[in-house]
Amino acid sequence: MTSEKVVDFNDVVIVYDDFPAVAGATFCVDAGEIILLQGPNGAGKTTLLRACAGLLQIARGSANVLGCDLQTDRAAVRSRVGLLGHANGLFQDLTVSENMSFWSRLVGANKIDIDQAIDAMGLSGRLSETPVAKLSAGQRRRCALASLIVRRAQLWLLDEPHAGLDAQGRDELDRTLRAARDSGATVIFASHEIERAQSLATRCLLVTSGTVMPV
Amino acid sequence: MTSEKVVDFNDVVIVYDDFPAVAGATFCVDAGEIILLQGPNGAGKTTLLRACAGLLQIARGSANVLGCDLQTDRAAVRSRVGLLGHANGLFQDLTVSENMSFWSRLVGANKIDIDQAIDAMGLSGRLSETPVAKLSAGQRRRCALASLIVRRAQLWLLDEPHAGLDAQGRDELDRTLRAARDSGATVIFASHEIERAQSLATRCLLVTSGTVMPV
Amino acid sequence: MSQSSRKVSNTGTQATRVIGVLAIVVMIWVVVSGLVLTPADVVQGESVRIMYVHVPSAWIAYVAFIVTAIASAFYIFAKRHSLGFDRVAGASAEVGVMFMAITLITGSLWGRLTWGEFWQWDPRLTTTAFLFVTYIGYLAVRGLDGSTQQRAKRSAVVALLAVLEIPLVHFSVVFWRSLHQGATILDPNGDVKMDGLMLFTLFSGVVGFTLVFIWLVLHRQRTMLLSDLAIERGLDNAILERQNESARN
Amino acid sequence: MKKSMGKGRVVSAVLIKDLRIEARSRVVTNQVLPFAGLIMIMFAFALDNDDVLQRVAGGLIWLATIFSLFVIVQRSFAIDTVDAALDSLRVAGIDLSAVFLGKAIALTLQLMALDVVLIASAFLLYQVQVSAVGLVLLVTCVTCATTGLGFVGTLYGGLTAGTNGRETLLPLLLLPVVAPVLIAATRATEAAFGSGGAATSEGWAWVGLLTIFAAVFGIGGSLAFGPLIDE
Amino acid sequence: MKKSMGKGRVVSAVLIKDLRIEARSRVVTNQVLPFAGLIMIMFAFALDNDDVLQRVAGGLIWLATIFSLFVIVQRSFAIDTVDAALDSLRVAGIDLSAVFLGKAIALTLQLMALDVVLIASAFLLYQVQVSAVGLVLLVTCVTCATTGLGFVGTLYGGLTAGTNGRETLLPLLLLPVVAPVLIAATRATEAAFGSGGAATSEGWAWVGLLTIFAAVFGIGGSLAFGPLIDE
Ligand code: HEM
Ligand SMILES: Nc1ncnc2c1ncn2[C@@H]1O[C@H](COP(=O)(O)OP(=O)(O)OP(=O)(O)O)[C@@H](O)[C@H]1O
Ligand SMILES: Nc1ncnc2c1ncn2[C@@H]1O[C@H](COP(=O)(O)OP(=O)(O)OP(=O)(O)O)[C@@H](O)[C@H]1O
Ligand SMILES: [Mg+2]
Ligand SMILES: [Mg+2]
Repeated sequence: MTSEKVVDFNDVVIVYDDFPAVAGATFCVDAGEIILLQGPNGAGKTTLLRACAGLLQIARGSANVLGCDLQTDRAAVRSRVGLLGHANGLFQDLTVSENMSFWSRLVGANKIDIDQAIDAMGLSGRLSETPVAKLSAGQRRRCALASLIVRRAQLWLLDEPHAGLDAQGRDELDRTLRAARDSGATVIFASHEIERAQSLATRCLLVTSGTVMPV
Repeated sequence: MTSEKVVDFNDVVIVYDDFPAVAGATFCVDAGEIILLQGPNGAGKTTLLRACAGLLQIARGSANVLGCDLQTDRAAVRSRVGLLGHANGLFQDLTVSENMSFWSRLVGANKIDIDQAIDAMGLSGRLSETPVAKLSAGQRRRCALASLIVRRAQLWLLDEPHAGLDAQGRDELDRTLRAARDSGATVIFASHEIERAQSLATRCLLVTSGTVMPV
Repeated sequence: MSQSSRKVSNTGTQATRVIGVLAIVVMIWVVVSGLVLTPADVVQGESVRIMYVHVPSAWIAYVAFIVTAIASAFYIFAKRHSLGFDRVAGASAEVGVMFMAITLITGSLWGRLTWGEFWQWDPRLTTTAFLFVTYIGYLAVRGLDGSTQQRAKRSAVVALLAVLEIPLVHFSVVFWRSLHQGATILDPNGDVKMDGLMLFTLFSGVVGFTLVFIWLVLHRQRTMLLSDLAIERGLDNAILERQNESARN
Repeated sequence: MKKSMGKGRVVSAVLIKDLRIEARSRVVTNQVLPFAGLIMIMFAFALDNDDVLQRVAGGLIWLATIFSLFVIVQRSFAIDTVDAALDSLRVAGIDLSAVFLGKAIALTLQLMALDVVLIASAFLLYQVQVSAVGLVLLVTCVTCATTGLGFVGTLYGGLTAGTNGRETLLPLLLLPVVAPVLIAATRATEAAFGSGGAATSEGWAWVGLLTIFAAVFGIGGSLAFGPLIDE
Repeated sequence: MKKSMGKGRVVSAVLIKDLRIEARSRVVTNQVLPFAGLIMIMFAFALDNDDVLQRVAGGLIWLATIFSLFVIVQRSFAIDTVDAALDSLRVAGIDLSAVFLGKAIALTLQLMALDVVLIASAFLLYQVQVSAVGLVLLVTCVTCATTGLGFVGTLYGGLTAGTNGRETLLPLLLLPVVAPVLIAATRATEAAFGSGGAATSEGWAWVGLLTIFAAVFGIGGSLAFGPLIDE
């Protein structure tokens, strides 16, 4: 029914107040790709990722994600993507396992998946009973990743997922993203760690001053 | 009068609530070094850096920074170090230049230094009149770095300074840290981007589970 | 953005000019009749003449807020969320707030003459003040940043909830024992207790204010359209600027 | 069937989350409650005259409740916005009207707990009296009024949550809307206390108004909340 | 010499920063003020009785002020803690008593602006009267009381800033300390208004108490603030 394209942006403009953070972006992503968005600070990577997640209004152009038009049907997109932004989206007063069970209740994940995700991110044991506010920065990021994993989204959107993770965490993250791809999901992520990111990605897009072009 | 050592930690223990985040750390840093703290998430890097800045209480052991004893005289240390933590320490409702002039007023930096720092971090023009809340994540980090630069501290403490910066920003950061070292300052920073960090550092220390050892 | 090609130089049309002229004529009649022809009241004396402004402005404020609600409903429930409805809603609310302010001002002047106080903690007065504040809040919501569609959606929700306060104001004299005049004209029992010419003047006032209301709303929604177009054009330039920036890199 | 179960699960997850965070952080207990108590005590001092006190008791209780409403609503959405959890909720693809209900119930329960304390202190400090019939009226009034406040607070809280500067609109929007609740609940409470010779039967008319209010904002909120925080 | 110039500069930098952020975010103007206004209006409505209103006017003004104090203090330190700017201040090696003074002055100015509005609304809504002598008393009372509140608010705000969960302690700590201010300022204001037949001269005794309070917390705060947020 829908096109094969997972993301199809055509001359898209996204505006904050009166500043066009994305000024005519055109690109497509096919199913099963792992796309890296690279580009300087303030280029518009975060804005693009949030737009793909259905969180931002498209001012001009046409944008289609997972077969849904972002102009008219952002709600439908949102239920099928998973987003890890710059912020973690965790509740500081709840423990890791409470956060996990909150998010997984909402998306209907089961106990085994949750434990597996907590385990994969190295947060089992003492850490899982620690309030998020008392974790180190990297541990918090791991918790956010764990709650993304249990979503089993069709489209994964990650904003600088490697930042803050240690070497072992990065390896685990790469493994997770590859596994997600293998099970049919599509991944788009932004990163400034070009080497590592390029070896993970199947294709790179360069974002500069609100426009997108292939590298 | 004081020892040549800029930092001299001897079997230092630092406790949160009842958890010893640093459990017997012993290491020294000489003047003019650029030290990399590497190690897994939750190892205690942030805790060590904040301790060096005089922000944390030392539970056991003896710690000496810039000739001041951390057990008795943390206030004296604080006036001579510059710290960039995981958070940026900026006021979200103020613009970049207002933030800069606030911090530089406190430390007595002059207008030229400020403009130079803003320029070096690529925040001049439109961006310098933008409220920090409306910047991208990397631009905010750049602003935090700029306000660290004008401090001209004797000891620079940076917690994952590369995270969030683009390639050009990283180069500029490395240049800045080397220049600081050349002008007599000492630098300690934590990072998970081992390759880049190792090429910058003059010596690496491995932090694991609250202890420190040379790499 | 089909409108952007249309040449727009002013906000008047043939229709607005006719309405404008009619409004002037009717209002002149109201002034003459209200100040000269109608008799003074037995109880209230000359001050009763304030009524010819006070009551119509209150009713037209109601009308304006109801128009806002209806336009908002059209915006929300129509398939194509048309910004035209949103502009009418906003324009009507602005004019309504103005009329409500006139009601409050004339009411308190009148109150000074009859009760000896500008303000009383009376249910009708208090609920009117709340209604006024509610629509100030509505206008503030319209002023929030965000895209025009976001603005429209947010404000439509507020408008649909806010209109529910009107019955509260209208029936407040029934709910609570009030100092304020009970329903004299819109009396549920239907017996109007008023002199014929006074009544005619009052209704002329209503007609005149209605015409003024329509005239203002038509113009206001046109200026809103124009400012939306100006913003679009500013955006065009900003997009070009940003694209050039990217080409330079 | 499946769908409605899903909704119930979301409502309870959100409700439990909000209450658990309150249990941990104790913002309402330690900040709002003492202040509300202070209002009651101060008035007992300022007007130490039983007649006047009994006349103002109802008004004070509801005035204190409405202040607390502002603080609790702000807190309730601060929890979600501080680390962008609200964004995560929005992309979780869940029925946002369930989030609305969950948050509204949590808010209502907190307000109710507060009102119990306030009413108890009115008994202690102001020597108000209540008959059995009055008590039934009182309980119904508290239930309806706090439910209405819970709904309207959550709706407008959602409308103003998030973007910088929007929060400051909250009181402007809430004030005129909650004013009728203040009046109706005060009158019903006065009727329950029999202060100023008000009859209990009069109170029920006010409770009716409160019920209508709660229903309007319950339905309106369930419908509007999603689109509002969704943009 | 050098040292004291430096201190003045820090005080003014902190003061300007706090006021500028308020000017941008308008939290006090749009949130606290309507709230305080509501207290005044609601009471006028609830006790539609001029005698009682004039009797409670003084108390209401100061109750509203103290409530606003809590909100403004919390806001004042939230500005500094949200992105760990307080840590940066601590490592800036500046004289923290200057930070204390800067923040306290900003707080006092905001409270004063608020009180002007509250007193104006008391004139409008409650028909209170004030003589020329009364006005002098009133102005002095507002100045002393808000200064005292500014000092004590900043001191305890600093004590409870930062670490999670500590914020909730603020009202508990502040309530007993500000209670004397509430009473003294209320009595002085009543004397200024001549309500309940209080003589103006009586008011000056209470103002004396307020001055002592301000002095104690001004000095105590300057000395203790540094060590407190410094730990
Ligand atoms: C600030 C003070 C006042 C305010 C805010 C106010 C407000 C209003 C409002 C909102 C209405 C429309 C009522 C409705 O039809 O639902 C109204 C109608 C009216 N007002 Fe006032 N009013 C004020 C003072 C007065 C005074 C002092 C008088 C005369 C003594 C007065 C006489 C009337 C009359 C005769 C009507 C028409 C009532 C009817 O037939 O329904 N008003 N006023
Ligand atoms: N809330 C906002 N209001 C106004 N402008 C904004 C806002 N957020 C971002 N911007 C601007 O939009 C542009 C793009 O921002 P975005 O966050 O998408 O950049 P980015 O590519 O993610 O950068 P980074 O690598 O620093 O994360 C930037 O120039 C920024 O200044
Ligand atoms: N406020 C706190 N309360 C209790 N425990 C804490 C607190 N902050 C950190 N910890 C614990 O102390 C340990 C060290 O934390 P620290 O932040 O120093 O780690 P780190 O080396 O900086 O890690 P990362 O690479 O993730 O930033 C972690 O195990 C963490 O769980
Ligand atoms: Mg970004
Ligand atoms: Mg760390």
